[in-house]
Amino acid sequence: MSHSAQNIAVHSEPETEDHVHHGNYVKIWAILVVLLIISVLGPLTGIRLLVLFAAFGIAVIKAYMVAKNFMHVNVERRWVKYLLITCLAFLAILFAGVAPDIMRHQGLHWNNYAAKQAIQSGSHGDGKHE
Amino acid sequence: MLERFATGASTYAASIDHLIFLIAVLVGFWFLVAEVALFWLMAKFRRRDGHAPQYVTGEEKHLTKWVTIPHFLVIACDLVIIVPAILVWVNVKQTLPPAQETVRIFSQQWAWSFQQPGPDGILDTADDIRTVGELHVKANTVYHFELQSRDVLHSFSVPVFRLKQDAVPGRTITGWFNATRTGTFDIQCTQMCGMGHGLMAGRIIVETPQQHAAWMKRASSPALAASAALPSDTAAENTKIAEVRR
Amino acid sequence: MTTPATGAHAHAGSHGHEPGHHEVSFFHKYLWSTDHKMIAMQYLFTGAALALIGGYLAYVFRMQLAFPGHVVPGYGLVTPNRYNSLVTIHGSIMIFWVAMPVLVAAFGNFLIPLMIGCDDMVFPRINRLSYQVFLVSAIILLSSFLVKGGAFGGAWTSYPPLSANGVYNLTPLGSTLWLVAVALEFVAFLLGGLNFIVTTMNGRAPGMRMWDIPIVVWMIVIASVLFMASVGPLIAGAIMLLFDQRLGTGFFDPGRGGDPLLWQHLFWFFGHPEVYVVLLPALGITAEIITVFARKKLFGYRTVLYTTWATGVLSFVVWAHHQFIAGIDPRMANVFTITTLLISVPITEMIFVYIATLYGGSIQFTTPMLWALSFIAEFLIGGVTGIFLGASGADIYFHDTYFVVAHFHYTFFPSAIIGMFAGLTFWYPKMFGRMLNETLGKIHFWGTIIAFNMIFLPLFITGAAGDQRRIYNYALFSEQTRPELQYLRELSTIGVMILMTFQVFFLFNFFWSLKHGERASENPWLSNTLEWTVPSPPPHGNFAELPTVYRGPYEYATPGRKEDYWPQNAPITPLEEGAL
Amino acid sequence: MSATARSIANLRSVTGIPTARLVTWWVIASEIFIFGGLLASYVMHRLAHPEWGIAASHTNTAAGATNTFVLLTSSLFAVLAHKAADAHDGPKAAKFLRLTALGGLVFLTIKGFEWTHEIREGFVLASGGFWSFYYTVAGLHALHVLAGLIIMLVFAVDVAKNENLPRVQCIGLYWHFVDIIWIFLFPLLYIAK
Repeated sequence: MSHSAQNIAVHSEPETEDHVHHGNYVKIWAILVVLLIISVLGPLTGIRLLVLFAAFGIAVIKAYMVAKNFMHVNVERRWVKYLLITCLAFLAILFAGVAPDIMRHQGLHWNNYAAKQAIQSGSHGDGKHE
Repeated sequence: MLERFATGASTYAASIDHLIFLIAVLVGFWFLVAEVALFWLMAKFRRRDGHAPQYVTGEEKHLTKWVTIPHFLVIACDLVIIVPAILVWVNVKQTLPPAQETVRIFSQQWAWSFQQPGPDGILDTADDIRTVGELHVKANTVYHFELQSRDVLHSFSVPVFRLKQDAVPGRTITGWFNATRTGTFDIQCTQMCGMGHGLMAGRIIVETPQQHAAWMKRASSPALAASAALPSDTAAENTKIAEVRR
Repeated sequence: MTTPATGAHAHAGSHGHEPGHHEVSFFHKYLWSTDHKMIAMQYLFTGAALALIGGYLAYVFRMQLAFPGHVVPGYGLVTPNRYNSLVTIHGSIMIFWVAMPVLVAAFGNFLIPLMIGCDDMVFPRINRLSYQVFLVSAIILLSSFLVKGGAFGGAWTSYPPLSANGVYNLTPLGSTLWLVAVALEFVAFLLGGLNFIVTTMNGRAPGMRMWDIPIVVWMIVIASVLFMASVGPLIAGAIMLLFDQRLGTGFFDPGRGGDPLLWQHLFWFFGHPEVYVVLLPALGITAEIITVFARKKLFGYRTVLYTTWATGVLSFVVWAHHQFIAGIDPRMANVFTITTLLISVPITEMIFVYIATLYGGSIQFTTPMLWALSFIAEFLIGGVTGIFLGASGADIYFHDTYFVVAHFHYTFFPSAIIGMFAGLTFWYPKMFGRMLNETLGKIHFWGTIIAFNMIFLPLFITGAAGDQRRIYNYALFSEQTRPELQYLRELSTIGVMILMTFQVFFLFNFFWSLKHGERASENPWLSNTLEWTVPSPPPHGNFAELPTVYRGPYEYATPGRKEDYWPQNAPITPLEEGAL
Repeated sequence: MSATARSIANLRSVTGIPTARLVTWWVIASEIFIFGGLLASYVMHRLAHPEWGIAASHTNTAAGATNTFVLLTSSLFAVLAHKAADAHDGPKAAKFLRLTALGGLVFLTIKGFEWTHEIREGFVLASGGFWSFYYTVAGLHALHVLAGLIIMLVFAVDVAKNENLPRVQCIGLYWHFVDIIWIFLFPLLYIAK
């Protein structure tokens, strides 16, 4: 980045540049659909670890594939990637700060009896609070 | 220092006051340094004939030290504050000394009510003493309180004890205090709780063991129990307000 | 900046917006304009009008506190419910409808395109939409005073279950209107903020590197980023609270599987960065002013930027210090005490840099400079008292007392009000083409500063004496009815009246100077940044010829030059090349 | 915004990313926080309340899976539209855009049937914690789908005439983002039981 005056940074036609390389999108789509089928079938096995992976592990993989191949994050300017990662990091901070109070129903010198009652009464209903 | 503005009447009041004093000294020092530097520079470098401004980028080594050295000193001062602040916090909020007495505190729009064991010393029995707006406790006794709310958020605050804890509906929050001074003190609600927030006052009456025993005798005798449980002036006013709720 | 030249200069004139700048109707010129300067004025005047309303509310409840139970002249009797509405709407207005529109939106809109050397925002029409949404939100908020039950009175933090249930707050309509207004205001500032961020990233003049952007632009952009990142969870929370109020869900109702603490976390995850959203633009304005009037380069441009970023990031990990005693797990308080005290490090460093900038300067005490210096002096009080509240052990006592009130007014008043006056008096010549009267300006300055301290210094003491917040009458609290505390409350109220009286000087000065002030030249303060290279006020499209930037914004008193300033767009002449 | 009304600022590109795409990324970033806040709140409650699993068992996994498939496919169309736009084939890009919008429409239709069924069974917004989150999260997402498909149909008009082709990529980015949100909503709302 020089300070020379000749550098007029104006795009007349932004559309004429920065094309990405277009890969085989149908192939990506096919993989995504296969992953979807696995994520639906996985839970039918009933193995808890497998269910969790099928549900959330595959979601992460799918999201990664869409971001990488369809949104072209991999060939976008690098800071876009950093921006997205920063967003997720801040959300992780939010989660870490809030979860100790919300995700647990008992802590040091406090007891969330209302939530415990809700679990009690909800466990033998159909999940509906009347 | 705080004692000048508000009496301290619990075992941990002094430690909180000392912490506040420590912070006041440290931040007061930095405040003075900064203000003196500011006003001194303002006076020294005011526009005068024949004094041209200097070209200083702020990246010269011999000048940046004027910012970096205070910077590290501020970190040091932060540590000096963090450690006692946490120690006080751990003492007041995180550790519960073994209870000698336990009371239950209920908050609701807009009154405090209290439940404490009667002569049998056990909570949740028939002789429990329930009061509204007034809490009678013994001095020099470790009390645990179990704080609950029946509707919205409230905050149980006794300024002389340096005690403050929000009441959250759906939760029981346990804390402690140990009064060191007899007398009648204010209980405030310090969390916005609706129209009568400014009326949600209570009294905490710290008594000697003898006085307390006398009170308990009066309060738990069947004839007087009813009158003891009667709302005090405050609570009566609150009831009035509750009636005008639209 | 590697893109090819495409002859933008030739297009500069013809690329303007609507053809025919002359025959523009009043409606299109003042209300439907896409010109960033006009939108800035709209934000400025709306924010100033709301500041007067917020000030009036403050007058009413301060009168009630000084003379409880008496009829307040100009209002009437203050009932408990009305008192709650007054403090709630005062807080909401001052933060969301005064500090943000004036500091972020008005100055952001006016300064960013001018300072980075382009003709307008990247999305002028989204910019216009931003103001319109903002205006609607302000109208909705004010209309809540007129509905049945009155305006919302559950504090600006709007904690559920109080805010979620009309049975508890007794203002079922007011609370929903408040929530909708706040949510719309968030949308307005998201739209505006996106414009600020993208304009600054993409629309800079050729030659303007990251390190050549004036600090105030940086600060407004960083504030926009902080706002964008912090407000999302609260928008989600606002939707949940709205459903709780109107559609019978129980997100925050403990009786139905919800949790009231969740709102507090979502609110303060936004609420703390919001403090910096308001503070940073004021710090930026101060940086511009002290460099101009001390004729000094900023003492470490990069230091200021790094500390700003550090503050911004840290502001996301400190929010629970507002909740130390709110029922969160006490162990979490230790974490937040440490982070909170650490955030003081970059902020103090920034203030030190500002003070050090004066070193070796040649300081002119013009009105804007007085405002800028008083910002530093007063903000220091707000900063140091924050340490008491960030230290968990001390916060047990100070939480929700008037100490807190005094503390955050010592941060918000310098940011929003002093910062606003600093910016207004400094850029007034550029905005309106006339100079303000210096004498009136100084009378206004001293009156405001003295009155401001008179209002809030006593409140530190009443707070330390145990006065809790949001109480309309202390009669029932025997420890707070001590006469000396009442004297202090009255002193504070008298301060409010003096403060409001002195604003008359400003209003007169402002409107009188519009017509009769001395005509301003292009660059009355001999400043370096690009907005001073165009006529005052700048024409539609700003620059007759778009500038090219050759250097940073703070090259004052450069050795070897005749003038003691060096505009960012001045090319280096061969003569100078030899001298330097 | 027609090309003539663009500000010069809009035509500059100091970062090297065209302004429209740059702002799309920032919009996505702010949306991440809105959905993130909501989903974080949901996950916290969901993990702590086993009884919500009982409620979740009433959701229709088949409908959710079909909708995932529909959105994935429409994402494919969106990226194919981008490819066509890069090849300056406006009509083809417009065709793919409309197919994408059709995918959104199918998604909303399925969602409509699904919700009608659930509401008939008595599971409404106020039927308890899970259902409140279920309708709020999915409803907010559905609003994004609706907004996306309307914008896409509007853009398609210009694009068919070979005008404003870069917009195809921007609306595509947004659409993929909405797709990614659903990719997470599907297991969170339907599979975890």
